[in-house]
Formats: sequence, structure tokens, C-alpha cells
Amino acid sequence: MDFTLSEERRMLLETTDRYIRDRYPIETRQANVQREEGFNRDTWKELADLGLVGALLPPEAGGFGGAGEDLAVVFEALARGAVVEPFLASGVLGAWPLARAGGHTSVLEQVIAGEALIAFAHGEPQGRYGPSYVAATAASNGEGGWSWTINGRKTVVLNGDTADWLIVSARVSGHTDEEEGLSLFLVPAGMAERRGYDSVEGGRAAEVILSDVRLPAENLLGESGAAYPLIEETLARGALALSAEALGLMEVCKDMTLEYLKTRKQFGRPLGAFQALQHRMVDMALEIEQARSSVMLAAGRLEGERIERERTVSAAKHLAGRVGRLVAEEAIQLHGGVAMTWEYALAHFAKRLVMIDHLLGDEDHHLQRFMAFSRMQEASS
Amino acid sequence: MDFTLSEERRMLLETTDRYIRDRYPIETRQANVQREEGFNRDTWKELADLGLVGALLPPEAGGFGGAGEDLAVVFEALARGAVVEPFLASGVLGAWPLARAGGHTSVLEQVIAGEALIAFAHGEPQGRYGPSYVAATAASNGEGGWSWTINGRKTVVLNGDTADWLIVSARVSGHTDEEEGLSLFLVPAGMAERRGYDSVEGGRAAEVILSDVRLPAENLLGESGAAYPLIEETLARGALALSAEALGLMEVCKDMTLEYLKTRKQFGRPLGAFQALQHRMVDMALEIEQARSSVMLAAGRLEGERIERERTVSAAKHLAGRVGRLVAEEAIQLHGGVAMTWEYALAHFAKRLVMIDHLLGDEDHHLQRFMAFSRMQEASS
Amino acid sequence: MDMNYTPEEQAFRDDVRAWLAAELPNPLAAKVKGGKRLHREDYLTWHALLRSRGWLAQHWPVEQGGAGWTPIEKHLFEEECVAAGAPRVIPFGLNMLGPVLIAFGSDTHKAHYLPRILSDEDWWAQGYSEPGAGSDLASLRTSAVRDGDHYIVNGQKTWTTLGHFANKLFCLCRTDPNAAKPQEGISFLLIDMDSPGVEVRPIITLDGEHEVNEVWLTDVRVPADNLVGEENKGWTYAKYLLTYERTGIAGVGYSKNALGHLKRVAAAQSHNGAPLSQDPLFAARMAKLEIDLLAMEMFNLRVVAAAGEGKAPGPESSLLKIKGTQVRQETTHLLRRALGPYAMPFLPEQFDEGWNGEPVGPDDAGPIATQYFNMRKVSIYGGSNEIQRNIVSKHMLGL
Amino acid sequence: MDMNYTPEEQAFRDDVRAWLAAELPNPLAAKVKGGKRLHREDYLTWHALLRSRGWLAQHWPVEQGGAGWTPIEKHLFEEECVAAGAPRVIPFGLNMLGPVLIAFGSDTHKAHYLPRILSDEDWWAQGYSEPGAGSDLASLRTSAVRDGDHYIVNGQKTWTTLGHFANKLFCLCRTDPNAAKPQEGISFLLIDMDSPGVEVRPIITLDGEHEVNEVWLTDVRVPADNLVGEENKGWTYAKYLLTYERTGIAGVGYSKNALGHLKRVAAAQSHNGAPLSQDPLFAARMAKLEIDLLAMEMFNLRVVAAAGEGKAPGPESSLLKIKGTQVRQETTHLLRRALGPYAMPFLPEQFDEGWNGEPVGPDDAGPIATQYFNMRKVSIYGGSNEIQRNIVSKHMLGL
Repeated sequence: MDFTLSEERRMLLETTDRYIRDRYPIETRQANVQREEGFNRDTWKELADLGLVGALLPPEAGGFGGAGEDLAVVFEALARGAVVEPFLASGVLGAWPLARAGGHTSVLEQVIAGEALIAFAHGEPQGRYGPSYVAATAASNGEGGWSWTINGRKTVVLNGDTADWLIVSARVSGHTDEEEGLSLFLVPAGMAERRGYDSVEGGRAAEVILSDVRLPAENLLGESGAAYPLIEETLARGALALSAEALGLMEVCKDMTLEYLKTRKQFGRPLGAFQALQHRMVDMALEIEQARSSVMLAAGRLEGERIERERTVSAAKHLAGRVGRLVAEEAIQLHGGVAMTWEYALAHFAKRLVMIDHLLGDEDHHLQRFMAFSRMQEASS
Repeated sequence: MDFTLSEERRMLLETTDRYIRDRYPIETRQANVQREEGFNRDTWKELADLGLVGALLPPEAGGFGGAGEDLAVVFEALARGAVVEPFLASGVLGAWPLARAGGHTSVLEQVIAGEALIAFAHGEPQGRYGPSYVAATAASNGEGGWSWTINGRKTVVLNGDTADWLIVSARVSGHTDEEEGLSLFLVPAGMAERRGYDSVEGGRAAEVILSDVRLPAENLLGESGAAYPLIEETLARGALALSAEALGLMEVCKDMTLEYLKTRKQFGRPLGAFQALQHRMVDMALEIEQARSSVMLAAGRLEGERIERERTVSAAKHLAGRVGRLVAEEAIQLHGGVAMTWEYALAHFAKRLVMIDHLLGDEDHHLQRFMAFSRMQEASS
Repeated sequence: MDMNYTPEEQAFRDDVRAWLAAELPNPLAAKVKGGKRLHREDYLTWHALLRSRGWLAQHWPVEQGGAGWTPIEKHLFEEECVAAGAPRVIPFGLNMLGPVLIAFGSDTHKAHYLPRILSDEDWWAQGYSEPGAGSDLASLRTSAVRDGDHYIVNGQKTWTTLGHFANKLFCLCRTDPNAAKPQEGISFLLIDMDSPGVEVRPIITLDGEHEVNEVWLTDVRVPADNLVGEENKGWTYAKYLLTYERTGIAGVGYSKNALGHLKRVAAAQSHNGAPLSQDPLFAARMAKLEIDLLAMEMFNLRVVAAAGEGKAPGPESSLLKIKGTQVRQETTHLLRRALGPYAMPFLPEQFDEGWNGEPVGPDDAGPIATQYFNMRKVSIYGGSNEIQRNIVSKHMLGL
Repeated sequence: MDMNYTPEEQAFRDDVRAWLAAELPNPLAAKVKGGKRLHREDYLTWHALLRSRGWLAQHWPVEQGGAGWTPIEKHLFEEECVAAGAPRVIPFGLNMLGPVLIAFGSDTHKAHYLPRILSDEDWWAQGYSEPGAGSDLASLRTSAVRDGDHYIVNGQKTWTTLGHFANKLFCLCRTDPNAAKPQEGISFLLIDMDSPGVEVRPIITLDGEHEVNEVWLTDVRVPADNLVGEENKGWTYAKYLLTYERTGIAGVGYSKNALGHLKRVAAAQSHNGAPLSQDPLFAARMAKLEIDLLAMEMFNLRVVAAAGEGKAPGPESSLLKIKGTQVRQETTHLLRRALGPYAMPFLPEQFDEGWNGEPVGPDDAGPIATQYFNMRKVSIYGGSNEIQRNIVSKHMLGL
């Protein structure tokens, strides 16, 4: 057993930390958020050049990482800047299905280089967080030389408005909520109708409508109708990345609150001298350690067998939601009014921390998923 | 709207308070618990003579009260002494079905006078807290001049070992968990096989086995097969009484803890000067006020229509469980080691407070019941 | 004990309800219920309606032009207004300064200011909080130095709600920096915001909205006649006002309404093929909230009824403030949670009146996440919940 | 990072498991698993088995007769023992006094006492807590006054676990009442419990059990040679020991075992016609607990691994103590809850070995409610969780 980081990952961490410290202060983050695309292409390119997208993908896909611990290190580090560039959308949710399905290497190369963006168009209206809820259809009628015709509507597609490519899930058979009968397609984004909008905590998303989108055979990723395992794996990687990001945000919230408590005086003493606040900070720190442990556990299990992977990822995402809310709300409360202002950086970290619970399944969703996979594990042992 | 107590109830409260202060210190309570019957017949008689059993029953049944507020006042006041005499078993759960069914007035008179005991033999193994779970059977085969033959097993029957009479629920038709097909019988306790034992927090209970118990027609209470509404009403009265008792116990726990915090010094200051403990006491006091409000609400609704009665009683019992645990655990924790000892009175109040959650449905049971009746209410409005 | 309203109280409620049904303009109610931004004119419209019925000054005695209501009547009125979608009454003049002037103001002040508050000729703002003072009012630093028949005021106020609509500011200033205790030596001044040296700067809150402001005061000359009560006694008046501010702080009506909204949203959201309202975990969260709210409503009524018997609201109002804010925050939390992914889309233009674009997700999803963030304020302002715990600990528990 | 045990660690675990399977007597394991009362002989039997394998002194270096284990090995051993139903090792001599003597004792002390601890010739008790001192050790009042080559000890100790089995007491006494700071002037004495003036009085705890005691010391003559280390430096040794005591305080093995028990009980209890383990609310409570435990296990391993690299357990062990006790208490709470009405029957005779009456309710219901009450102690003793929070606040957060 060894909990130290490998030399490569320590360097990755230091590189990211240094970039954020030197080149990504909160003012830059806020300026990037204000851009029409919701992020800064130049920043994105710089971060990609540092290898931070490549770190999320395995060598066989042109990257140099891709293990759970790589995701955990990168996303926790990026969180310290509340980075809005599309790491999750393009580097994880978008790139992973492509990396696993094989082929399309030039697209992947461009993604790793920060030159192209992929978005994962999977969630649908009425689908909430259900991983297999897909009403969009893919018909293989082969009209006019095309192999596939896609129809459907995808909702809250992260960075879907500016992506060059979409990974679209569609159903070739089965009922709307079934795991069987799903396929994934690589779709040039221009073929979809897209309506982009801001996300409440910064960043962009889009509603995506696919109307008779016709695709050649090579745009099917993997085997037709058998995409669910890859979708689940992709969502697990996304949930781990978000849990690690939440962890980084928690640490920032905690550090800023500690700093505030030490400097701000009330009734003639630093706020940090009040025992009731001290004990609440300790409870917060304790729960953050628990969240950290769950991220480490899930990271270590990400490439293992399915049940244990899903169980530990759901444990981590559950804690990211539960502890994330505690930390965000306590940090704001302990700061008092100043944390209610747009101008004060904490607000933005806390908002992102809260809203992570709305991405890829909230605290309750993952608790129920943890229960389901624990039952599976008990039944099989 | 008027939240003051009527003159009669204020006198009832003062009488009870005075008795407990003067005649029922914790040493008496502990001595009574140690008796073979688990309580003291003389004490019970004295309390009955003060009118405290009669206060739980309406004039038409020979009492002089019986409203929800009477129950709330009496049980909250009794809790200040952690009284173990069988008010709940005999005065509420036992006497109410008899009072409502009519007849058997001499039995009721004896109960009100503290001379006879009735116990409510309803719960069964595998039944948990389900109000309609009854596997015991009643057959009306009229053999040998008897009208009914009862068979079955009842579990954790409060004061069932020393009761003179049992109110037994049995099924004349239907499936084990159905509301239809239940009857209530008045059974001379000697006709049942009984195995008595101590309860963990003081008091006694029994397993009761009914083997071919034969009864005349007049021992059927009310109409055969239609007893569920009366059972539900009885359980509601019991749950209200327990919620009020829990409230009284919470107040004792809070008061003892406050007293301890004010007198006990650590690190050169009274414990009560530590802000972290102050804030926890405030949270405790706040939740107790919430519990008190819920008891008042349920008391006021006890004689109203079914859905609102069940909804508010379940709200009160849910809070009795949720807040009761908080108060018991915090009181012990804030006392430190001394509350861990048998000798220190707090332990016994806290134990009773915790164990109330195991009687007539726990926090989760009543939350689910609240949800079910809220849905009914919404559907009917 | 009788938990039912008296026939008179019931008749009052019916009267209020009927009046609201007849008079409250539908478009205004729709804006309130839809979480749209309200403008100055919306509040003035609502005030005018109340004024025409004699219900504008709810906390004033009849002889001053007030409604002369009992605490129970105030409670019923608030509940009906929230249910009907009425805007809130802007409290600074009517519910804060008014009672202070009635209790401590000179006859001249009363004669001059009270009618102007009632007529909405003046829009008052509150000048209490300062940067660096937080809940610790006694440490305030804005100074007022006597210069002939004027005070010269210098300092900075913050969290001034709707200060950008106001023409007047009631303001705590330090007049005796050498007072024995820091809360002595504070005075209560009335300041004209058109005076030279008064500058209002917006504060944008974390939800992106502009509701509060900073007010900078630089060598502002304030006539000495604008002093309320005695010099250096401002702390007494401020405390009186803070007690007033806490009446109704439980926000029972608001939370009942929000819970109804939550139930509708949860019933409309699909989760594993069924309405989210039937998900056992989410339903349990809602039921716990509903039980807390039921109990709090009773608790609030008990305190209101006690106030009706002439007992001043004591530390109980601090307990109600804590529980009231917990319930409000939990409600907006569950609303946010109920929306799932649809909590994320942020289209600030849809909060504007007249917007008729296509929403993303459910029709009423728009403002929910921002309301959750905005609602973090209620446990901070008006004396943070930590300050309320200190008050209860000292004054109720004797610790 | 590698979250798997090394082949050597895995082999160690296999070795322990095989040894336990072969050597731990079934009746003893059954008593432990069934929550029966353990007697002095049960502990001695278990110690003898460990001694024969060289595993009794788990925290001692090999040269002193200890097992010489790494922190990870200690952790694995504990986990296997709990799973197998082994009793705990009585810690007072082996895990508390032993390490103190090894670090601070004279050669004479080591030569005399360590073998007697190892051989179970001495059963030590801990004389730290006093009535009125609680978690505030520095305020202790038991005095030791030098009289020639003896100390005369007067005072009272409390919470002395299994003191009724002990023949020796290590004891903190105040030797300099005029020391500049209250934690100075304390000395660490070794007392023979057969000495005149030592009286042990049982404390019955709220679960009705006798495990702890008061020890009254009246003019007890203690040879001055029985002083450990230097006079007035006892506080240093006591702190060292307290740090030791917290190692393994998370109780991961215990809680994993208890969670398994909980799952079996919940699966066997019927609720609305289905197993309680399928009730959505109860299942969610269990799942949250399991997630907390999973995370805590990792957290514990991180701290254990850091200790293996020679980093002394710091405030992290305080965090582990808090979370560990929360998890243990929540587990016994859910066990109690799972039983429903069957938590109430109390048949103390069934905790005795050899009882074969009919239980009321499920076979293993008997001790569950009393265990819940007993388990309240874990957040109080060994430095209450409030004291742990103070430690973390000061030493980790810098507040």
C-alpha cells in the first residue's frame, strides 16, 4: 500500500498549480466566463500544451495517462482556479468514448492539442440522471449512401454550443430506459441544431436537436446496440472527475474561510477565536478528508471490474454532493455578507461546488446507485 | 386562537407536578422499577386517586377528560418523574377500546380507580409497527356455549405480565396485513400464557400466547371484523401520549444539562461558557420547541377527522423520535462520563426518551405514515 | 387551548382574501409568482393599493394612520398576501423607521415624516451595517461630528437594500468616540440622500442581481434637527428596531407557498419513469420539511399569540428566526435539487417582465438556482444565526 | 499510489487468518460475537495464545519481546481479529504503560515490569481520570507528597476500566501544587493495588454493566522508586500515552464487523411484508453509513501508511477518533432501530455464558439496545470529541 503520488503525477500537479497561480487568477476566470463561448480558446490551448488533456487519456489514444489517479490529480488541481475551460466536456466525456472505440485518431489528436472540442450529447428531457435513458433514435436505413439517420433531442449538453464534434447516444432498439439497444455516434456539430446558454455558475451548455442527421457507417462508435457499457464507463469517469473537482473546490472554500476567520475581527477578537465556529470548521475539515478518501478509492478502482468501479464512484459522487453542500453553505455562512457578493471570489467557488451536484447524478442518485451495486456485489459473493 | 391551558388542566398539571416533586423522586422511580411487577401498585393507586387515569378518559366512559390536550398534559407531566406506572398500557391503550366500544363499565371503573389493569395485546412477531398486522385468529364456532375461540401470539405487550385483562386483536377474515376483518376482544389475562420480562429502560412487557382461548359473545368489542378504525384510533392516542411523554423527558434532559453546564467547571470556566456547547444547547432548545408545537397540534387534532389526526400524530411521533434521539445523545455527551452511570438520574430519562422510538412506530415509520396520509389529504382536496 | 381562529379572525382572513382577489392586479401577482424582477413602480403600485384600504402601515397604531392590527391579524394578512402573490411591503420606512419615530421621535419628526412615509413621498433606506462590522453593530465607525447646527458625517454603509431607489437614509453614526462602552456614543440620524457627499454604489450579489448597495458618506452636512431622540442613545433605538424587524421573521407564509411550489415541481419532474415526488428519498426530504414547517407554524402562532397578550417577543423570536431561515433555505435547496440538470441553465433575461422566449426545462425552472443562492442571505442578515444563538444562549438558557 | 496491499502484507494477513482459524477457541469466538459478558479468564486465555505466537505486545519493539509490526501490519491484525471474533487485548499494560516504560522508564523498571506485563503476571489499571476533571487532565487533584523514600498518595480516580481485575495501577498524581502551570507538577507513579489505603468501588454504567470503577486512595505509601521518569514531568508521559491510545481509535475493523451484523439483522426483520433491508429509508441510512465507513477506512489507511513512514500521528488521529466514534455510534443506533419493538426486552441473564433460555425476538437481539447505550462512551472517553475538535482547531487549522 502506497499513497504517495508517482513522479509523473507530482509534476503534472505542480505544472497545473503553477499555471493557475501565475496565469489563472480569479479575474482571468471571470473574464473567461464572460466570453461568448464561456471560456478562452487561448487559455485552453495553453493548458492543452501543458499536457493536461493528454493526461486524461491513455497512450493507445495518443495521451500519456488516463488512469483514475490522473483524472483525480488534474481535476482537483484545476478546481483551485475554478477553471471553466472544457476539460470535462471534451477531455473526459467527449474524448473517452472515441478513445475506447478506436479510430478517428485525427479528431483525438486535435482534442488533445486543444484545437478541437467534442461534447457528449447524452442526457435528454425527462431523463434526469438516468444513465440509460435515451429516446433519440438511430435508424440504419442506408438511404442515399448514408448508413444512419439520427433523430432526437439532447439537453444540457456541456459546451455543446461550441463543440466541433458531438458524441451522440441513440437507440437502435428497446424501450426508452433500457440498457440494451444503445449506440454512440460521432456527429459533426454543425449537423445539429444547437441553442447555447450560460450555466448558472459559469460555463456554457446547449440544447441539441438532431433532425434526420445522416451519417456514414464509420461514425458509429463500436458495435451497434451495445454501447451501454461504454456510456456507463464514460459517465463513471465523468463522475470521478467531478468528485475530484469538488474536492479541490472544497479545499479552496475551506482555506479561504480559515483565512477570513483568522483576519476578520468581531467583538474585539478574530472570528476564529470563537469556539462554535472552530468546531464547525473542524467538522468541515473532517468531512473533506472523507471526501478525499472516497475520491482516492474511486480513482484506484476506476479501471477495475464494473461493480466495484460503479460502487466506489457513486460513493465518491455521493460525498461530493453531501459534503460539497455542507462546505459551500458553511463557507458562505461563516464569511457572512461578503461571500454573498459577486466580487468576492468565494461565491464562485461555492456556486460551482453546489452545482456539481446537478451534473451526472446528484447525492441521492448516487446513493441509490451505490445501494444497487452493493446488492449486486453481495449477491455475487 | 388561544394557547393557554384551561383551569381544569392547569390544576391537573399542578397536581401531577406536586406529586412528582414530593412523592416521586428518582430514587422512588428506581425502587419501583426494581419491583417484580416493574411498578408500584400503591403508587399507581395514589396517582389514580388524584384522577390521573380518569383524566385520560371521557365522561361517557366514567372519566372526566379524554381529549388530546388531557393526554398531552398528563403524559408530559408524568415524564418529569419518568413514571413507570402503567398509564400508557392501561389508561390509554387498554382502556380506550373498552371506553369506545361501550359496556364493561365495571372493568373501566376499576381501571380508573387504579384497581385493575388492562393491557393492549396487539403487536405480533413479524408485525413490527404495522397497525393492521394481525395473524391471530378468532373463530366463531360456538363450541360448548362459547362464541369465540382465539389463537395467536402477541409480542412486547406492555405490562402484559401483570394485567388483569387483555384487549386482544384477532382476525376473523382477510390476509395478515389487511385492515378489514379485525376484531377486538376483552380477554381475562389468566386465560393466556404469559412470559414477562423487563424492558431495557425500566417497565415490563410480556410475550402472550393465546391457545384456544374461548370467550362468550359479550367479550367481543364492537362489531366483528370492523375493529380497525378503533385500533387505529387507539394507536393514535398512544402515539400522542408517547410524544407528550418524550417532550417532558426532553425538558428534563435539557434542564439537567443546563444545570450541569452552569455548575461544572473545566479549564477554569463553567462548561456553559464554551460557545460551542452554548450553540448546541440552543439547537437542542429550538428542536424541543418544535417537538412541543407538534404535540400541541396533534393534541388539538386528535378528535378531528381521521386523515388530519393521523397526519399530525405521525408528525409529532416522528419529531419525538428525531428530536428525542438528538436530545438524549447530546445530553449524555455534554454531561460527559457522569451521564454514563446508572447512579446519575439523567441516564434513565435519556434511556426512556430513546426507547420511546421503539413503541408504536419509530421516526421512519411515522414519516412514511405522514407521507401516506398527506397524499390522501392532497388527493381528497 | 383552542387552535382554531376565532370567528372574528376568520372573518378578517376572508376579508383580506376577498380584497386581494378583487384588487391585486393579475400581472403583478404573476410576476411575483414567476420569480420575475420587481421594479420600483411595482412596489409603489402595491403600496398605493394598501394605502387606499388603510392597510399600508401594518405596525402603526390607528391614530397615526396605521392598521391597528393584532399580531394574529398581521400573521393572517401576511399569509394571505404570500398565497395571493402580493409583493412584499418595503419595510424600511413603514416597519422600521416608522415605529422608531412613533416611540422616540419628536412631535415635529412625527408630523413631518410619518405622513411622507405613508404617502410614499419618501423611500427610506437603512444605514446600519458597515464593512468590517458585520453583526457587531457596536463596532461601527461612521462618524458624525457636530459643527454648529449640523453634523458632518463621514463613513461607509453597506448592504443597503434598494438604496438605489431611496431618497432618505436613516443612519447610525458614532457621535462620541470616547464613550465608556462602544455601543454608547452612537446616534440615530436622518439623512437626505440628495445631500452632497452621498454616493450609492451597487453591490452585485452572487446570484448576479442588484438589490443591495454601498452608501459612501463624505463630509455630508446633516441638520442637527435630523437627530432622532437623544444624542448618543442611538443604540437603544436601533435595538428596538431590530426587535421589530424580527417579528414575522419565521416567514411561515413564504415557506408554505414555497413548499406548494416545490411539490408541484417535484410532481412534474420525471425520475426513473415516475414523478420525482414519489421517489422515496426525495419524498422523505419533502415530508421532513413539511413536518418542520407544520411545527414551526404552531411555534410561530404561539409566539404571535403571546405577543397579542402584550408579551414582547423575546429570545423566542431568535429561535423562530433560526428555524425560519433553516426552513426557507431547505425549501430552496429542494427546489434546486428537484430540477436536476435543469437547475443549471441561466437565462437572466427571463427574469424580466415581458420576456417570452422559450425556457430551458420546466417553465418555472429559470430563477430557482439563483433563488437558492440568494436565500443564503437570510441566515446572515438581520443578525446572523450565530448572533441569534448567542442571544438565546444568554437570555433564554442563562449560559 | 497503489491501494493494494503488497505481497508481503497479503502474506501476513493470510498468516494471521490461518492462525486464528486454527487457534482461537470456537466457544470464545462465539461469546464475543454473541455479545456475551467476558471474564478475566477469557482475556487471559486469549493473551496466552498471542503470547505463544509472539504477538501479544503489538506495539513493542522486537528486542523487548514485542511483535515489531509496521502500522499496516497492526491494522491488518486488528481487522482479522475482529472478523474472527477474538476478544480485544487488554491495553493498559501492553499498549499503554509498556510503551511509556520503554520510552521513559529506567532500566530497572523495564527489566522488572515489562516481562511481568508480557507474562500477565501483572494486570494494570489506568489511574488518569478523576471526578471533576473530565477531559481536563491538568486540573487533577490526587496528591503525592514525598515522605522519606515514599510518596503518600491521597485522592480519587474514576472510570478505571476493569480495575476490579487489576493488581497494579499507573497513576497521575500532583507532586508540586505550586507549579507555574497546572500541567506541570504532575508525576507518573506505579502503585501496587494491594497496598493499604487502596479501595476499588464498582461503577454501574447506564446499561447495567460493571466494567469501570472508582479507585480511592487514602494515605497510600508508594516507594519513591516507583516514580516513572522525572518527578513533575508526568504530563509529558501522559500525553505520549494518549497519542498511543488514539492509534487505531477509528475502529475500522470493529465497524466493518458491526455493519455486517447490521445487514444480517435488517435482512431478517420484516417490515411491511418485506425485509427491512429493502425499506428505502432504512436502506439509505445503511448505505450512507457504509459510504462513511468505506471513506474512513481509506482515511485510516492513509494515516497508518504515513505513520509507517515515520510520521507521528498528529491531529489526523483526532479526526479519525471523531469519525470513528460517529460511525460506531451510528452502527449501534441502526442496529437498535432495526430491531423495532424487540429492542426493548432486557434479559441480562442471557449475556452470561451458558444461558440457553428462549430469547425474545431474534436470537441476537438481546444485547443490542444495551450496546447502543454503552457505545455512547466512545465519544466521551479517551479525550472527548469536543477536546479532539479543540486539538484539530488549534494544531491543524491554526485557529
